[in-house]
Amino acid sequence: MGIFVDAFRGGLDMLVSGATDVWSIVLVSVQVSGAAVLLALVLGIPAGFVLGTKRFIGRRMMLVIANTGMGLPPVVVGLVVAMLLSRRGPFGKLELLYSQPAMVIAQLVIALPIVAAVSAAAVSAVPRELRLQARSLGASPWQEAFMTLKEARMGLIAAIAAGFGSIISEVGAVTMVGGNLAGKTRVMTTAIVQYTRMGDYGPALALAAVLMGMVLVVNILLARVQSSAERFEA
Amino acid sequence: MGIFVDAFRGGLDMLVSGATDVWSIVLVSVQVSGAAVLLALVLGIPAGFVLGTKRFIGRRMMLVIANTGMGLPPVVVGLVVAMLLSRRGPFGKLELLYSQPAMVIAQLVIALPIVAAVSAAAVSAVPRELRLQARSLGASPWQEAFMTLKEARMGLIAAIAAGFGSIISEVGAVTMVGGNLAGKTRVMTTAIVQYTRMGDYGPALALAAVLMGMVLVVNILLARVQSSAERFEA
Amino acid sequence: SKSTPEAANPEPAPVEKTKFVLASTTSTQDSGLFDVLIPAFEKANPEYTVEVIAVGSGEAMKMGENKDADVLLVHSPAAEKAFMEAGFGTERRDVMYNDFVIVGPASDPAGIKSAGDLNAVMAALAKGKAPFMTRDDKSGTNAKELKLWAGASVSPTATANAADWYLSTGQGMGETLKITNEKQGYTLSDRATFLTSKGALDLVILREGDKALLNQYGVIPVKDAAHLDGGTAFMEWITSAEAQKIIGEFGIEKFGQALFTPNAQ
Amino acid sequence: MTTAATICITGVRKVFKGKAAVDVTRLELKPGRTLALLGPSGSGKSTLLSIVGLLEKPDAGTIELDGVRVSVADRAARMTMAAAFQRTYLFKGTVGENVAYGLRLRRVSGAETAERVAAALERVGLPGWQDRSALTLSGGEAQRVALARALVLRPRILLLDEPLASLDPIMKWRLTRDFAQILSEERVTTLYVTHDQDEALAVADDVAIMREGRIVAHGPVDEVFGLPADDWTAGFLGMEPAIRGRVLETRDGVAHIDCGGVDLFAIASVTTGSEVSFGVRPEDVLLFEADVVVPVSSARNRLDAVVAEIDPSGATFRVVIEQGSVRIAARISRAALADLRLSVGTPVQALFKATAVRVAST
Amino acid sequence: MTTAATICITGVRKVFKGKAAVDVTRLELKPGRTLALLGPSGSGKSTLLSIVGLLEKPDAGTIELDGVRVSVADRAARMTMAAAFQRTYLFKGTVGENVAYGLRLRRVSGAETAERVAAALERVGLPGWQDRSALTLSGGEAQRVALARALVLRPRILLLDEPLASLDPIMKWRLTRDFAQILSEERVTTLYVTHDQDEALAVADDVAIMREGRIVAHGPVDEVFGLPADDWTAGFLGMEPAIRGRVLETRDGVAHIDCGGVDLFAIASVTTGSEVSFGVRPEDVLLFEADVVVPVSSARNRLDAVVAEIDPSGATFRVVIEQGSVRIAARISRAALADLRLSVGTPVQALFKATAVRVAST
Ligand SMILES: Nc1ncnc2c1ncn2[C@@H]1O[C@H](COP(=O)(O)OP(=O)(O)OP(=O)(O)O)[C@@H](O)[C@H]1O
Ligand SMILES: Nc1ncnc2c1ncn2[C@@H]1O[C@H](COP(=O)(O)OP(=O)(O)OP(=O)(O)O)[C@@H](O)[C@H]1O
Ligand SMILES: [Mg+2]
Ligand SMILES: [Mg+2]
Repeated sequence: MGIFVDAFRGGLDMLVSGATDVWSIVLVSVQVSGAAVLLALVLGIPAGFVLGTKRFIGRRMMLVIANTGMGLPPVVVGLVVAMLLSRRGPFGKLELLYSQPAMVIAQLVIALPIVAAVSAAAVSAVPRELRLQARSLGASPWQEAFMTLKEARMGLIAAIAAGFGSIISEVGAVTMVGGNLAGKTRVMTTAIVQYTRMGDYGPALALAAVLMGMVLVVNILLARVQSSAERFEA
Repeated sequence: MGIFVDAFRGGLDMLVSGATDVWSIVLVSVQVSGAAVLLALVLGIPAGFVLGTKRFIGRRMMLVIANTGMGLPPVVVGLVVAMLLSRRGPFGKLELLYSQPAMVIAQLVIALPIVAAVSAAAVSAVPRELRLQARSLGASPWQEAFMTLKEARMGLIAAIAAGFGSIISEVGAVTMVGGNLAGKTRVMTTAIVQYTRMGDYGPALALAAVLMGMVLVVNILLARVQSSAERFEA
Repeated sequence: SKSTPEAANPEPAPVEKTKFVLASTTSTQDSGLFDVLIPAFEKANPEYTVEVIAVGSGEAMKMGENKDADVLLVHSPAAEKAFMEAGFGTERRDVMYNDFVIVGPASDPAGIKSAGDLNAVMAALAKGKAPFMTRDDKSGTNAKELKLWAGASVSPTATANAADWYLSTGQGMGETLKITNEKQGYTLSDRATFLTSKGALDLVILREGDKALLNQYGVIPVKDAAHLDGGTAFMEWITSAEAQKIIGEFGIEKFGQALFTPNAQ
Repeated sequence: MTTAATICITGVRKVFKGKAAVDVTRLELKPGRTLALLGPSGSGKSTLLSIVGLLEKPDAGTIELDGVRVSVADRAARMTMAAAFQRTYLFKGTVGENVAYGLRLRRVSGAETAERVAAALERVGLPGWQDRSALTLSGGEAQRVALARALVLRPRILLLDEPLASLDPIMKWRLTRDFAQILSEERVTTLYVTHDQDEALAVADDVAIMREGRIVAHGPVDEVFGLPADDWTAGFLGMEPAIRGRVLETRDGVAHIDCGGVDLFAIASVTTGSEVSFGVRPEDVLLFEADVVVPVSSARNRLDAVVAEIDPSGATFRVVIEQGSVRIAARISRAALADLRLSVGTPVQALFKATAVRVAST
Repeated sequence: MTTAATICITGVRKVFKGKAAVDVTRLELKPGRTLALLGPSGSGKSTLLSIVGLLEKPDAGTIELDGVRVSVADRAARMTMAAAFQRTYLFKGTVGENVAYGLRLRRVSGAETAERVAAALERVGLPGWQDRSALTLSGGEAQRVALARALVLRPRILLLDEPLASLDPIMKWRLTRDFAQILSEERVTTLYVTHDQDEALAVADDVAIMREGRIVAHGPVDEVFGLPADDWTAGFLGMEPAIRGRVLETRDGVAHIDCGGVDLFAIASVTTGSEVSFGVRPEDVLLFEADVVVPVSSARNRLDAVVAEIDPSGATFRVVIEQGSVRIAARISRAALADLRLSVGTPVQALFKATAVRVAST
């Protein structure tokens, strides 16, 4: 295991010494993935609610699309978004390629199907009668939806964790559309890749540890909500 | 949009003409991801069942770990697996680096938390009484679990789709541990990346289309199972 | 037809074949050279099969250190020297070189085309009129770039507005060229990669031919590697006349000019 | 409390897989009255309740609330109602949160909510249960929480689908009495689905009986229970079907009816010569041995009949007796059955008062 | 069918949040007999049922099946049982699949499964419903499918938690009669939780009454219903509590009992001079106006009492009368109530036979 320990210790030293501007990288990660995850939740959870509760023509097709979307290779997303935003592409005028907004777009495309598909499944497990009961007590459609999401919180948290996880850990697409520009679009994952390519496994692992620590903290917070539902169970 | 159409048409021509040995790449993808997904289901679904139905000490921690695992950056998985399998690493003797088994291991590590976390959420939505009812009719623990999974099929299919999607579309880890060796460890995603790097957007997009087609077919099949549950609803 | 990443190696290898790992740079692989070189090697040495792992020069050498590669084909002379001195390689031989070019927008806002020598070019770039993309990945290209700055006694990161013009991509040549294109800035590229991806770029060669822009590739079998015999055989073959001839002709058909100049002793 | 609400549904149909679960030409919930809805399992009671509650869209027909047509989209209309379903569904959370749910939606202040929740829980026999988890309640406890959750809203319209089915008799009767009082005092218009005729009798003003989606009987409790509209309804209510006869004469409000040679007297305003149908409630029929001399009593009707059927019905027995074409049932105790030594074929005397005969013109 | 099963639970406790939901010293399900379990909402009936069914692990105590100690881990023991829960849970799928579930687990052949499923569905009044979705059934239909799912297994032990709660009276009585027949013919040992005393009376051989987790009364139906063990049980069963008296003499099997000056006669083998408690079933008590001359009858007991209480109880009335320390209830019809012009304080004569008095030594 010496190979790990050595590498890791070296990397940690480097991060702590401030030789690398770790915190700017972390900040960019938080900004980009935070924005993307928020958007993914804002769009994906309502989509999941509709897919999980309503019956309409094309619903099954949309479920297939969402499920398929979870298999969308991030590099393909990156490629397509890059082509769209490239100077020669249709949205070239916006000059968005290699900027944070571009990364947010790509990550959103990656996380959206996950959030939508998993929350659709979660919401569909809430008995229809419970929704009718809420409605019969005066709930508006929004209040009814909110109640349903609360009932489905275990699955919903899994959806959020999966969406967040897919985004924060993603590297292919953000590299392609962000360009890994130091201080601008370099995020934790792209920095990890860079260190790896440079053979600097130490900082790579140290950054990975920082990343995992962040994910862990987020998930510990999410777990509180998740298990708050179980307080009431037998 | 000309940029897309041209690129795509060129790529398709290339694939159809057989100039590239697409099918060997697809075959490797299917072999590697097929094996990984099977293993992930075999291990992840039972884990999800236990996490979703049993109450034991450490369960909440394990849920947090599973949720955090969904945020494990594939490149970190790749890096760690590569270091473990490296000739200097602890499992160097096995000479597994840059082989399909190495890729299967890495993909398994990526998919397992997703399958486990999402199926745990799905299974936990099945009322405990339904399990007791099955038990009271003579179900063995296995039969009870099977019934529970069947009841949770909507969420379970989402878990499978998410796990499969994460694996089939992954590129960072497979590149690191597989090495993108033509005919051996070159899979669709690594080939796409390479074409992209070479500026050959055409074949990259065409391969991406093949990949998405495959994922789509799998998900259409899964959707049949998924919506078979809805046949019985109001 | 375009070059493809697939090696024409349809027959399953006979059991007695030894497999060894060649770690090389992405730029070499992306140029398509291995697609002709490897089959030729395997034909000449049927007892071997080669697995090419394309990574950055830095990682390639790390693979050597870890004995995950049996032979390296890299272009980072200073690092190669250090690698040899640390005792990781059995020997190092020159294989070929290609040359670096400085590319940028045709409008050439920094005016490097008309600048005198390379030092003047670097100084002009350091004025920060347009972004300069550095690969910043310890690759051979990156090493060469840093050498050029040092030669001109410029420390780009120390300039006042470095964050605005000296952009670190941390990526391969192809990606860095794409970013350069989007930013309509400058970068240092190996000729092969530039020619390969030129079609998608609105960039032109602004400086070429300067002596300091040569890019020397070396081959190093890794000491104590599992398949050192294969690595050594590869070194012997690639420095042979037969291989040197293949290298000298590679690219003529596609680009109208050779991408590499063989120079094995 | 605002004025009592009226609900009128017209031409309502709901079809599942080609079969009409509900097919109601017209049904009115009169202001401030409680309508008990009875019917066999699967007759469409619950479906009708969710249509009236604007929860389920009917395939055809209209629902009018106070004369204004309303639909599932009318939230304002739904806000005047509250429902407790046949199968109890509680929200994850505490009992208190469940009961407070509708109040919170109505932005009732915290203090008032706490007070009303406490009162509602007290009313259903669960005082101080606010902090208990709603997911671990027993069947009857859960059902009472669901009931409190609806009652606490003081709705103008209350929709209850077998609200007391899982309760023990003591609790059931306590709540039944409570209900009857609240519902009439507060003039809540109520649709009350139940399987228990006694409960209906205690709570309801009106009764409707459903059969295969249709309303086959509808009217005030006494009328419907007193004189089943047809053979099927009579059978469903555990009664003998109505008997047909001709009015021979009417004097002092007492109609003298002839049915195939048997003379009967009823308090009814019917025209002489008209065809009528009538029935007698089993509880109102007294049986005597055939040969005893029955003392003079206020019972105007006396039959010399024969026992046709004896069925145990819970703790009592239902004895059907026949004289000619007149067939009526008597409910008697186990002791009486033994004392009278009844078996099929035993001759008996049956006595019942003229007021016990319910008459309807045909 | 193998021999009938015996289940004996001893010292069983189940504690939820510090409160014992079940705390039973000893309860035996006798072979081939049906034990009706009654008790107020939340008294622990369902919890006890899942402990007996080896579904829930008790915190303490043992369960013996045919004298062998068993636990939740004993699948073989559980395979001899089948249960239908209070709240119906059906599996996603068709009605047929649901009913066939246990048979498939037992690897019964397809043909036999189809046959038995069809028969079971027929028995619960849902013939040919095999292909209907189990998720869209009405409350009563679902309950019957759950019942069929348990019955189809022909278990040695049947655990039913209010199996008929959502059914209309007709269906309920049909199934009750069916049950009584099947259970005794096939000698199925049955635990039958119900809130309906009439149902218990019709189906059960033995009765147990639970209160706050404990069994407060247990014995053959007649005994428990005839003579409530204590005030609480009596109140729960809607009866007057047992009356205490002293045996003055016993002759020809008839005990002459004195209770505070009132003389009563009962058929009972008790020793002279002993203290006894006794009760009279309300159905067995006949009331007469105080001043009429009651003809000679087989009724040995006559009280000159006063009406103390009148409660409506469904379609009939419960009238409590008092003479000195003797307080008994009579169930009478609405007609009788009117005829006798009863109100609280009215003097009445009450008659009941010596056989109607249930006696227990204290
Ligand atoms: N979604 C549905 N799809 C198909 N049939 C349905 C659906 N919902 C209800 N039904 C059928 O419609 C009929 C009426 O159902 P409903 O629940 O209204 O009956 P009910 O009178 O309430 O019966 P119960 O007394 O058993 O509760 C039933 O036969 C039921 O099976
Ligand atoms: N998991 C649990 N956690 C806490 N309390 C519980 C739990 N399960 C049951 N109880 C409580 O234990 C008591 C007994 O419950 P049980 O379901 O056995 O009652 P029951 O006699 O079946 O009542 P009902 O007639 O209302 O169905 C109830 O007060 C209930 O609230
Ligand atoms: Mg119903
Ligand atoms: Mg219960």
